[in-house]
Amino acid sequence: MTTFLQSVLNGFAQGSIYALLALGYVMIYKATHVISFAQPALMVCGGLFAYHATSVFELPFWPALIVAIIAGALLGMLVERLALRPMVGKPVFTLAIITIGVDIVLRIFANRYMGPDPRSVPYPGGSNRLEFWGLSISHQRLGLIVVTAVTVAALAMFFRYAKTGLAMRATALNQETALAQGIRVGTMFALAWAIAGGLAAIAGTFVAATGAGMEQNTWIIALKALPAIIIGGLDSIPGAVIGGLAVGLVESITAVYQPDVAPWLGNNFALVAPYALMFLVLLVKPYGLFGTKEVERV
Amino acid sequence: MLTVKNLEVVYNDVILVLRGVSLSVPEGQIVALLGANGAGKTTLLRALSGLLDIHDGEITKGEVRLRDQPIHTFDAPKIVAAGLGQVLEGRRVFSEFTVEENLRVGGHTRRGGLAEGIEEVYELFPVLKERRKNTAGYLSGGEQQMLAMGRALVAQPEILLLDEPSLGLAPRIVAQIKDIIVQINERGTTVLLVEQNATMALSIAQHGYVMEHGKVVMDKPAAELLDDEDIRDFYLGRGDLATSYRDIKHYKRRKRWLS
Amino acid sequence: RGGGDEDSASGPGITEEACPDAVNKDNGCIYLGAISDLTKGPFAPLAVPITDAQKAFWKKVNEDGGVGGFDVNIDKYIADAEYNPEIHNKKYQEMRNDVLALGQTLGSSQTLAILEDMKADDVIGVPASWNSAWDFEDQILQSGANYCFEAMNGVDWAVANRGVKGKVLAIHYPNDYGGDAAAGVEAAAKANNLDFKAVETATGQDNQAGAVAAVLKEKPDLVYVTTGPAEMATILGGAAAQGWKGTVVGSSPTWNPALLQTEAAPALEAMYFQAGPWGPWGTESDGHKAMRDALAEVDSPSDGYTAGWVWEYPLLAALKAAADMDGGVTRENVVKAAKDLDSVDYEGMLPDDAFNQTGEANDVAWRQSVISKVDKEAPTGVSIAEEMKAGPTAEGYDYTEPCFALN
Amino acid sequence: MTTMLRSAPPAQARKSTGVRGRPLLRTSYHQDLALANTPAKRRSVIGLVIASFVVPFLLTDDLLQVLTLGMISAVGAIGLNLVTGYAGQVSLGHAFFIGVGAYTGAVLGGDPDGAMLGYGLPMWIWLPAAGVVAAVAGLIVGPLAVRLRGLYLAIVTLGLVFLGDHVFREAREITGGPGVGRRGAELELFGIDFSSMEPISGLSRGQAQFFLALVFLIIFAILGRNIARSGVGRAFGAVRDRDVAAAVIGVDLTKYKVMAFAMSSFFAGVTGALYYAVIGVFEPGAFSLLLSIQYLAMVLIGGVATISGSIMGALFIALLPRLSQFIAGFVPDGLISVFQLEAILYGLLIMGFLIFEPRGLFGIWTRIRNYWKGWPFSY
Amino acid sequence: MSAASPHAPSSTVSPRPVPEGHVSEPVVSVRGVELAFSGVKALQGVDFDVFDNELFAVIGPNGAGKTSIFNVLSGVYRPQQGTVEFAGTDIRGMRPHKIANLGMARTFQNIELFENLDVVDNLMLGRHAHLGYGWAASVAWFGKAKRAEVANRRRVEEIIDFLEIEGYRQLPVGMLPYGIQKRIELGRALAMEPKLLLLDEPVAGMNGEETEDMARFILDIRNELRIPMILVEHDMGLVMDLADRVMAMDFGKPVATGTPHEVQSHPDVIRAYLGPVDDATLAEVQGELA
Ligand SMILES: Nc1ncnc2c1ncn2[C@@H]1O[C@H](COP(=O)(O)OP(=O)(O)OP(=O)(O)O)[C@@H](O)[C@H]1O
Ligand SMILES: Nc1ncnc2c1ncn2[C@@H]1O[C@H](COP(=O)(O)OP(=O)(O)OP(=O)(O)O)[C@@H](O)[C@H]1O
Ligand SMILES: CC(C)C[C@H](N)C(=O)O
Ligand SMILES: [Mg+2]
Ligand SMILES: [Mg+2]
Repeated sequence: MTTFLQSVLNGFAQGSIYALLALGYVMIYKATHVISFAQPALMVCGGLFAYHATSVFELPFWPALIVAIIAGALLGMLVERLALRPMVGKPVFTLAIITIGVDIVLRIFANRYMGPDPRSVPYPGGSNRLEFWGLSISHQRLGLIVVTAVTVAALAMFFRYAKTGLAMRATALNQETALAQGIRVGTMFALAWAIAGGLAAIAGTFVAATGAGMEQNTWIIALKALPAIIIGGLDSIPGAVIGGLAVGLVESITAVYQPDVAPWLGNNFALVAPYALMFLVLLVKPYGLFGTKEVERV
Repeated sequence: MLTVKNLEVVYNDVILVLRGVSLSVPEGQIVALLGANGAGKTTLLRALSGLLDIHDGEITKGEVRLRDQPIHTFDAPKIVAAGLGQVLEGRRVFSEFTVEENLRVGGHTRRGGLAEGIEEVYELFPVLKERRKNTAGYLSGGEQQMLAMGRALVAQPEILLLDEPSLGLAPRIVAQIKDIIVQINERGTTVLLVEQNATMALSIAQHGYVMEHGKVVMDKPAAELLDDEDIRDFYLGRGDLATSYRDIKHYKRRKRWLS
Repeated sequence: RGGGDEDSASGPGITEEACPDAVNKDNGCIYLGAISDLTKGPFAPLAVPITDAQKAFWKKVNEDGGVGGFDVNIDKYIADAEYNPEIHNKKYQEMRNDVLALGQTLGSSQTLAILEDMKADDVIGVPASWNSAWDFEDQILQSGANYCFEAMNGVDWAVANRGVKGKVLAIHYPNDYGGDAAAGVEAAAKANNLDFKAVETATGQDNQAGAVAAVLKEKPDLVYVTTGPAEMATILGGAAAQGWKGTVVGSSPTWNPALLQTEAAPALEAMYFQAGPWGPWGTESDGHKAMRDALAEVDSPSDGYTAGWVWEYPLLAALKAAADMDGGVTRENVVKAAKDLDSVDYEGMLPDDAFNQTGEANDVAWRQSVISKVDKEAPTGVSIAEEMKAGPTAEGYDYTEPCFALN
Repeated sequence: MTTMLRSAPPAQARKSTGVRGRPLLRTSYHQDLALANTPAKRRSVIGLVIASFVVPFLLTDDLLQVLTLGMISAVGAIGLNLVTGYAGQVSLGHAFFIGVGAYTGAVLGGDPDGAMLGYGLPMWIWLPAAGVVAAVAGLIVGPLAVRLRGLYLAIVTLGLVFLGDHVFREAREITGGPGVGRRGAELELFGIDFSSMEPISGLSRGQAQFFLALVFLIIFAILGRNIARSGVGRAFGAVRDRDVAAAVIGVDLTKYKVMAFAMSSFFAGVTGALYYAVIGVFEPGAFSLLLSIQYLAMVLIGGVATISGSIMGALFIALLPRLSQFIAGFVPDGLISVFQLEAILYGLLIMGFLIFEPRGLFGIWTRIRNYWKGWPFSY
Repeated sequence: MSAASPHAPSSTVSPRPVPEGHVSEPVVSVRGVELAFSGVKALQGVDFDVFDNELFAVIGPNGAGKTSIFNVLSGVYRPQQGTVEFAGTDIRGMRPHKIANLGMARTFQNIELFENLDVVDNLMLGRHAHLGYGWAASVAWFGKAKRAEVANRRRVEEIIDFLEIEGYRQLPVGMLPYGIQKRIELGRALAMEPKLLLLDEPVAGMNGEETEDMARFILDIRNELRIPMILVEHDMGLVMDLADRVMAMDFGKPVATGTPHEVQSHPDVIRAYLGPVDDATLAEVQGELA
């Protein structure tokens, strides 16, 4: 039982990272109907901003996190302005491929900065742990969970009460109609990318503060948020959070039990278990758990 | 007062669609714009409201002035903010939004009083109130048209461009829309009305323009247009002539004003 | 006919013309290829220093006059194969007509992927790996004990010095590198009456959840890790973070001093030991000193440099021997010369007889390793815990075929 | 419906002899439906074929191999264009189908004495079999496309890549496992060993493989065109543009979506088997998201829903690393390494292309053609 | 309200009375159809028959459920209750392409053409069910596929002539004027050689002249091709002039079915169109119409 609870706890913490990343995807999707494959690069850069802030500016963790969020948001806006804005109105799949180009280019600059060695952001209290009921969790992961909860709450408020939130969604549905309502489409795009960049930076900072830190291959983590957004529904904020946590949980529980329960699934099945979960969810709900159903009428 | 001078519009760098259109919409009036399918009416409206570039279109000549201020260089949001609202052709509601969300988006540029604005729209179109929580995409055609108009009204535009508001509406609703346009106008909104339903448009407009092939070919007070024989022939249909479609011969007629 | 340049005096990879930016303008040029892992593969932190050390090694050789009237160039044909056998093969195909030999072919499985072609082409290669398969291949010039013996020595040492009694877990890549070490661990476990279990794990930090879970579940006394550095730190850090305590011994490529800057540092200091083929960067020997001089500008030392440097000695010996043969330096002569080498002058970095290609593997294969511990003060983060020696398991091992072959 | 023949004269009655001044006048439906239905198209096709036979004698083997692999990829790109460009079902799962084909080919045509499973069957068995097995895999995932649309479908097919990757990693006897890999099928047809280093009747290995790939590309390009210009291709287009309307006029959505996936996967399977037979060694990591994306880039860069665009796109992507290498050669060292520069250029070129020419290479080609068509009357 | 004038009987087709005890079998027969969408009752208790060579019109205010009837007939929606019989088969819940293959064709209220395909391809798609070759023949092309393509292309040319759209053959339909697109949609439906044709607002958004053209095509289809039709239209002049029988609907329910004249003066219909009126106004309007 302790093993199970511990794995749930671990999954929850890891799932928070996925949830933050998933929220970033959802933000961009909500405003542009594009899946941004540049999210991994934004995460890596965010982590490196925090690294730079702690190691060069010698800031403590929390101020460094703020710096990273701001820098990440600016970077997101920059990317939108340079690479995506010229493409307004073009097919979304072309845009998706462009974001892949952005990802490649950004990550190379990041890699250049990193070099082959891992980079790590020190978290206050380092490896201190909180122990209860035979379970244990590091302070760093606890901080992650709290930060995620706060961020999610803030975003949900934004979309519920701010008219900008609605304007953003309207932009995604139909740019021309949105323009005709006086919505500044470009601003909406920039805003979405800024938020996504900031979210990715939070995720990146916490990734860099964990284990072996940030290195050239760490970006792959960001792809795990893809099944998360499908599970939750591409355009749903609660969906992204629940999807992200679900992916984290499935991954950690599968890692513990699958080798004994279903060894025939092979080594490391935990890595693809989120995709299996995604297939299951879609069998029942083609738009994910909370996704908006596309209206089709003739 | 909205004036258009000598406007030329080109799509995709090559397709010349407007060839020097001039017209003016005096303040407080309803002006009707008629023309066959493909004459360029929608294009003209896009040029007015800054929606050309999204269609790869471009103003290559001429100018548009609102209250003597040139606005053809503005982008769409700025034009809306300047008080020019447009109801797009073909309804274009946000299908995935509820009725109410659509109206809220319509009020994007409105400063304060969003709730009242929406309430006013509900008074004009009671059906929308009944359906306020429904997904807009599942409304009937007519309901969607009402929603599109309502959405534009929430922003309280000074000048409202209406692109074929009667399209696909039942006669009763057309009459209702007609009344609403008059009502809006009486409250001080200037209206430029693009219509195929010429009877309806000319019956409420003070002035009318007829476009063909990207040019204004006729420009007369509405009453005169209503009496014009050619206009009756081509835009009003057989109307009161009381002959059956069965008796109309299959021959191609020519528009006299084009020769 | 398609193909590479054929202007060479005596075959592919060797020209009368001087090398680009030659030290000795009058010498001809021998071109060595290097297929490494320079950007995003798991061993890039090691492979970049390895490659730099090898450039420095040959630069020094050239400064000492070159080999038989030729300078040696390892700069022109450098390829990044990302530790991927497919790309490795592709890169080899691209340079196969242009090089005399491979000054570096990084990775066990990667090298196996091109071995047949190398044989067909009479190209010898310096492996950047220590694999028991190389003891049975004449064209691969290996230095130091292979992963298999290294693992036996590591386990023997842990049993003797860390009180390991119950269970040993071998966590390894599912390739020839991981397989070789795991075979050694298994042999040593048997000899020491330990429970043995192997767990395969993929490359990438994000892929280690399964390995961590396995450690927590099996609760072994000893974990022997044969992965890349990042994976090792992730596993150790992750298991320690959830309360596991024990000993970790890693194969030599699992160490990267930069890990001491990460969150995993305290756990590493407490539990990690590295098995290795020779003394680290700071060791006192002529060879080590020559290397440190040649790489004086390096600001963060790494034992990648040490390995890269040591590995080139046998190739230098083979080239020198070929230069003295009829027909001089050609691919065929280099192959022949290498086959007959029974010792190599390592300038004290390894004993001369650590290299011997002339006898049966069981008789001549080198079985001695060193064990290092984490040491924040040492230049490369580790210092020797036990000097070069072969443990009882390795001593007694009947070595008639490679410890491990994938099939 | 016969009463409708009010004014339609039989097509043959319009036969005209004055072709000379009116090159675009077509006098029968047959002509209209022909592959190269304008003289300009005919001329350029002939020109291209001649060029393809001259090129191998001008280039070195390593460059030829790049082109060879590009032509083989083109077969896969045509396949992806069928499902994504023509039928509008965006698939990020192409890498999976390519992988299925590659392993089918490698197992059936692989060395029976090698470390991995291999049956040493001849090419005329393993190549079609690779296509068929991949097509069957396509048949299985096709039904997903019926339920899902747009990005949901795209990500689900992406999931296929990840699950496939897992299976490929774990099926060691077949694939060698990650970081190890295996050899591809033996490239031997009509007793000619296309992978031997020895010259084959005067042709180097590079030249021989080039011609082999060229022949396959021509065959599959024609098959692709046939699908596109027939009722099947039209039905794909209908499903893409308006699926409800398509169903209402009698197009079975399920059938055509599944068919699109199956056909596309057949092309992918053939590509996989052939590509890795030429490459030699391959490992499971090859069939990752990146590969799918490369194919999608080929389709987008080449031009959606065009066969010739797919070919141009594939060649462009195949040449891109070389092009980047070449450009990187002019950039001074230091700021970033050559490898990093190459990768950046790769990303930038893809982006640049899509930003400045969203209609793809095919669009550029059309523009050039239109320019010459109008010459000397256009500016 | 637009002109809804009575008309003189046509010279070509004799007007049909409401068939009682019926002359021939109905082409389509709808009984007790109920359709609801999460609360909204789109159709309730809809009954009607359409007979051979009949032009049956459905009118009603916006949202009355006219398009929903079409969607039920063509299989886009599955009604919760009732039966729909077409060509002697119960088609309720059958998938759209199966129904299409039984011979039902329709046009759409908002044009639903394949906008990236050219006019010929759009019309050829109407012939999809008549092609008669499968994927294998299509891959091979030469032989069966080619012959079928040529033969069907010939039929499509007949339709192009019929609808007078020769000039647009090779253009992608997305670029064409609205009126032409409407015509092409009609052509696509005709290409199916249907046993029943459903027209959803064919003259919406057209001016008088274009409406006349469309009316002429509808009459030609009726007189020359003799295809039974169901017409949904808000243009009362057109409906009252062309239809043999009219069904008026309101709130998903049929309120009156009969000859145009009968339906026109039905109190419920007038209410549906004018909104609640008192009896005096009603009588007045009826008088006006009579
Ligand atoms: N984005 C575009 N690109 C190219 N041509 C266009 C574009 N939009 C419209 N056109 C062309 O411009 C001409 C005028 O179109 P427009 O939509 O302005 O006509 P309209 O008078 O509004 O017709 P309707 O009554 O059908 O709405 C038409 O021939 C049309 O094909
Ligand atoms: N898919 C759907 N989901 C939810 N409600 C729907 C759906 N389709 C139609 N409705 C509802 O059913 C009712 C009837 O719609 P329908 O489109 O049949 O009306 P109509 O008579 O064709 O109107 P119009 O003349 O405006 O086209 C409307 O209230 C509409 O909102
Ligand atoms: C030195 C290391 C990069 C070699 C690698 N671990 C291998 O043998 O596969
Ligand atoms: Mg218009
Ligand atoms: Mg309708």
